[in-house]
Amino acid sequence: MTITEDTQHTGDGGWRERFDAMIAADERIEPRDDMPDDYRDTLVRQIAQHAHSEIIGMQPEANWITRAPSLKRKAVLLAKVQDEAGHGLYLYSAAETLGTSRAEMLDLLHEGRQKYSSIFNYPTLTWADVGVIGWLVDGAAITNQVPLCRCSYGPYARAMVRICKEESFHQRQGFEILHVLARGTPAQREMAQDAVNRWYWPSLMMFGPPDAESAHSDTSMAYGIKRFSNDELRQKFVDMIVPQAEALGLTLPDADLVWNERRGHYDFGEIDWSEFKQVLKGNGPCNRQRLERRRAAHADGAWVREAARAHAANRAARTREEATP
Amino acid sequence: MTITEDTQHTGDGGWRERFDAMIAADERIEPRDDMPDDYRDTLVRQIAQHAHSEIIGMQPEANWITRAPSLKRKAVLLAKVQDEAGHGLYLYSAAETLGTSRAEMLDLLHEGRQKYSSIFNYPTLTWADVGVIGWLVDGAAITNQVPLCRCSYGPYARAMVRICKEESFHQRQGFEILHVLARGTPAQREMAQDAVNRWYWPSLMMFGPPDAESAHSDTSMAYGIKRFSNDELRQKFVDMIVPQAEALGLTLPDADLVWNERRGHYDFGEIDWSEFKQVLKGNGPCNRQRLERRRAAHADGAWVREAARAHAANRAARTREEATP
Amino acid sequence: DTAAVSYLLRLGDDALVASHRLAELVTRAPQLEEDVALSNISLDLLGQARLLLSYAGRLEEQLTGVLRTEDELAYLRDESQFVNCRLVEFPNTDFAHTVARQLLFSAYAVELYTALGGSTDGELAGIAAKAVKEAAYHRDHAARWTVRLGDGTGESARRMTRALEALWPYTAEVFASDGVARAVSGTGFGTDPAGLRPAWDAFLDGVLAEAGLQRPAVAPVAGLGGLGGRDGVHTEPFGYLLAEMQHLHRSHPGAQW
Amino acid sequence: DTAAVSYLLRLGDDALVASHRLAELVTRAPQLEEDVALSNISLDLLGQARLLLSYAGRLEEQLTGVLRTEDELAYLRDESQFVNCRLVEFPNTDFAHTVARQLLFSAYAVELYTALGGSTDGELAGIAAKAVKEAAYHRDHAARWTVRLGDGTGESARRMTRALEALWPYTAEVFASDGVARAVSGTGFGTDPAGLRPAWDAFLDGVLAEAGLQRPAVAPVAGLGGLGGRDGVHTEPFGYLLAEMQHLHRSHPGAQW
Repeated sequence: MTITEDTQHTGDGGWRERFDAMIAADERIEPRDDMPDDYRDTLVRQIAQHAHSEIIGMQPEANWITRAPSLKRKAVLLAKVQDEAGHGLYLYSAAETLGTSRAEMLDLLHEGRQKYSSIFNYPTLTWADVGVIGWLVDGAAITNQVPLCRCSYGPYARAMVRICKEESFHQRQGFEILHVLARGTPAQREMAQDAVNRWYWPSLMMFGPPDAESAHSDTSMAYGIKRFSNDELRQKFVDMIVPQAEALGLTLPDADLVWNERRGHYDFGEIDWSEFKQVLKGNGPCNRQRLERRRAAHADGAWVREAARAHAANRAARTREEATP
Repeated sequence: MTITEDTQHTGDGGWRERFDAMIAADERIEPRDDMPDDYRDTLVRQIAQHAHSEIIGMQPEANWITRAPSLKRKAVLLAKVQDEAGHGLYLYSAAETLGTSRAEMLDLLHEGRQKYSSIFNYPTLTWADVGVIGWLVDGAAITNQVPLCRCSYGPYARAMVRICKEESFHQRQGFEILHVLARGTPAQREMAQDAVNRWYWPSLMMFGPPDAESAHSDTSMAYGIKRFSNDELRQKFVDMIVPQAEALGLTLPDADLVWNERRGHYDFGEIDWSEFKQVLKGNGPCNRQRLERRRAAHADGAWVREAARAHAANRAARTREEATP
Repeated sequence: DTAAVSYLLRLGDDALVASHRLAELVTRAPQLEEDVALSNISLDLLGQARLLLSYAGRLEEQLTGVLRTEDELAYLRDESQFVNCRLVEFPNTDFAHTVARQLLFSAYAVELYTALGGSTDGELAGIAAKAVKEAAYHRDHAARWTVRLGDGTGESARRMTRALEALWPYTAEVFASDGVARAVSGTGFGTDPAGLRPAWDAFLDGVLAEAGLQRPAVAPVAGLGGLGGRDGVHTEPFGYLLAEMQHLHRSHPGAQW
Repeated sequence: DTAAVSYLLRLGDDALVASHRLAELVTRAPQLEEDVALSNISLDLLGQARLLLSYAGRLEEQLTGVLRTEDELAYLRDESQFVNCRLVEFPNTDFAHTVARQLLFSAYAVELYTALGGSTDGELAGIAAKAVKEAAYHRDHAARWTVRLGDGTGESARRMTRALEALWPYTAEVFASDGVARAVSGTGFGTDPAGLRPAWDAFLDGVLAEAGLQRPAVAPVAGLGGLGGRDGVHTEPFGYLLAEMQHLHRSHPGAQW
């Protein structure tokens, strides 16, 4: 079911010139504006994937809510996961302005026809993983998303402003968890280092394949959706986390990590893209688990959603009856 | 579905005299023998209830298998619960010799139309409860069941011989658990005493209402199914556990418990029969939970049992095909 | 005094356990809006639990000279030392059970914190002033779902009926008066829950009528010599809840988080 | 030597965790005969775990001078110190998942303990001689159910197929060779699991053919830099299993039971 069935442009033939001019002038496209089909398609795909990532991304962290080691940390984590559900809601709404309903996008997710960020196919095995997700995974997400606050599509750009603000808060909380662990008992320190070891490389993969192999970047760049290339963002992220790791007293598991004076950036090791591709193909440690949890929640909730619809209909019918003299 | 549809007696009119003579001579009635309908009904009801008690009785103990505090205790408990499932199997078989199928009896249990021992409607809240169930609950069961080894119905009597042997082993294991706890840390000792406090009165109720109010006892006595009255058995039990509690160094929560030199028995306090009746009526702390677990296991297993039947039919069909030239 | 400490522990444990059961549902709700709502309610309850348990610990310290923090109270007590009512322990068997538990509990919480707004103890009155607003939202959320499910489909009405029947026997315990309740009521520190029942009953009758549901005709849970959650006598599922909640904390004795 | 200790811990943890998952099902089986059978298999595996972990503890003591008992190893190690394969951690999603897990694992165990019957270590050879008979019964039980479900109804075949697809990606890890495997294989203490795969494959092919099921066309689980259960890197459900298993023991440090 598609919310707007009419994807025709307004009769006026000059819309394409106006659209291109707006993009060139770095102005915001709004839902009422005419836009090329490939712009709409690219945006819907990207926003839906982003929304799916928020809701699937709740799972690895929710895995530790009931087991959080202090009530304060439990409250912070619960609030964070709630924020992610909220981000999912904004993003589905932003995508709906482009004419695709949330139900439709969820169906595509459940059928495995739309993706979510591959990072969430890794398990959270210890409490330290919660810290590392905040620090590295949210850190990478922010690096990716800050430029999206200037994205050419208004509703998406505005959603990203709000999301980025909350994400940077989450990143600090993750850093803080690790900071305490790194200064804690030997077991806590080991837990923190082990989590960093497991998440470092997957977090570098979050920026997607190297620029040479990236499929969608050209269109996205031309349309002002994407502002930096995968490799540029990845470099920005590495440059950010290296001093943070030093501050934590934790080691990033990368023997090739070294400051390159000439480039003014950190060099880093070669990423194992074969692992990335395997996880993307569905063979990661949690792909099946994540999707099954999502599908189960949706299926188990079907009778509830149906009851809510039936009650709304019952109530509407009663109101009409009462209105009848 | 009833296994034997013909409950008519053999043509010969003298069967009733023969039956009464066998009962009088304390001989065993066997499935092939003619028997009065009320004898059969009493037995089916009692054996089915006994079988149901074995399988519902697995639940309070199974509650601690995955959490047992040592691997040795875990193994002993697992073996015990397995024995109970085995007892359920013998008893359903014994009842089936009287013409009622296991499926039929399970349906009656699931519909709440046949009972199980009310003692299993109490929760096992700590590891010490596992010890107390062995010591007091199995102890009461043995007191009830030893006379049933001489019951007039052969298959039931033989099942009871085997069951009593295993039960007395279980009782010793329960005592041993408590013995260790009572000599353990203050928290362990407290756990043991708390469990005894909660289970003492319900275990006295296991012998059923006072003789003056007992509904089935007269028929059962006359037919050589029951050998002692509820109150006689209860007294025998109290006389057994008082010195055992002293050996454990634990207190039975009964201020009226005192040796009565004249009777040669321990006097004990007044039982709160209103509590007993409430639990019997379904308002005990676990009635709903026990029956729901049982029903859920049965319902969740329906597709498995159906698959087993379908496979057996498929295989039989293939065998017939192969046999056809 | 001792009664005040016991009383705060009861309120704190109720909130902590109720919060935990809702937290279990995060990522499992029937729709995304409910993931937000349930985690929000869980978070409110956790906040209440933290204030109440910390305060219980500080009052206890005045008696014993030993301070137990909110974390020591949450993570290092054994099951029999928890004094929450059994109602809040009930598992999320299905969404109807979750709604029923929240309805019965939050309708009580509204009356409770309304009364505690007039506590002679300033700190408790302050906690209550915040909690009563939260509880009103929780109650409204549960009541709206009760009506939706009761007046929804045949299946939803059946499920809601079954859930109410399962939980109702545990409501008597919530309103039971005992020494602690009478003591805090006497000093004006707290309130005797028995006095909250009429308003609760009236509210429930209204919601059930709107939902087209019957008040369940079930007796209070019996047995255990009348002991219950307030005496540290709980339900079997509660032990698993604590195992999950406490395992990590207990695995690292003395660590800071 | 260290490799022997690590090797025994792997075998012991496999048995312990496999036992635990079956123990969870007691009172939940589809019929009473299966309550008996599953608890029986769980008990066999627990017995194996106890022998293997105790022996690992004693061998470790020779290296470190510190003895860890079977209980210390079971109850006081953290998740990352367990070295069981991830296959045995899989929850009992439905009876088909239980059967699939038992089929894949016990078919391996039969080959494993057959090989270990020839261990140069007398104690391990003795354990293996007992375990191989038990594993043969476990394998037979799982194989018969695989055939019943595969050749039963449309639903049972679908469920069995789905279960095999979910678990198969975790079988590669069971047969993976590594330093420990090669070291114990070199001394004749143990065996390199890689060598057990052909016989396992042949057995599975036979059972699947009889059941009318396909060998799942799924890739081994990827990610985590190739680390897995043998490296202490497990699945998310495993943490909950340990919380439940260890909570009581950890709540009473130093107590005897």
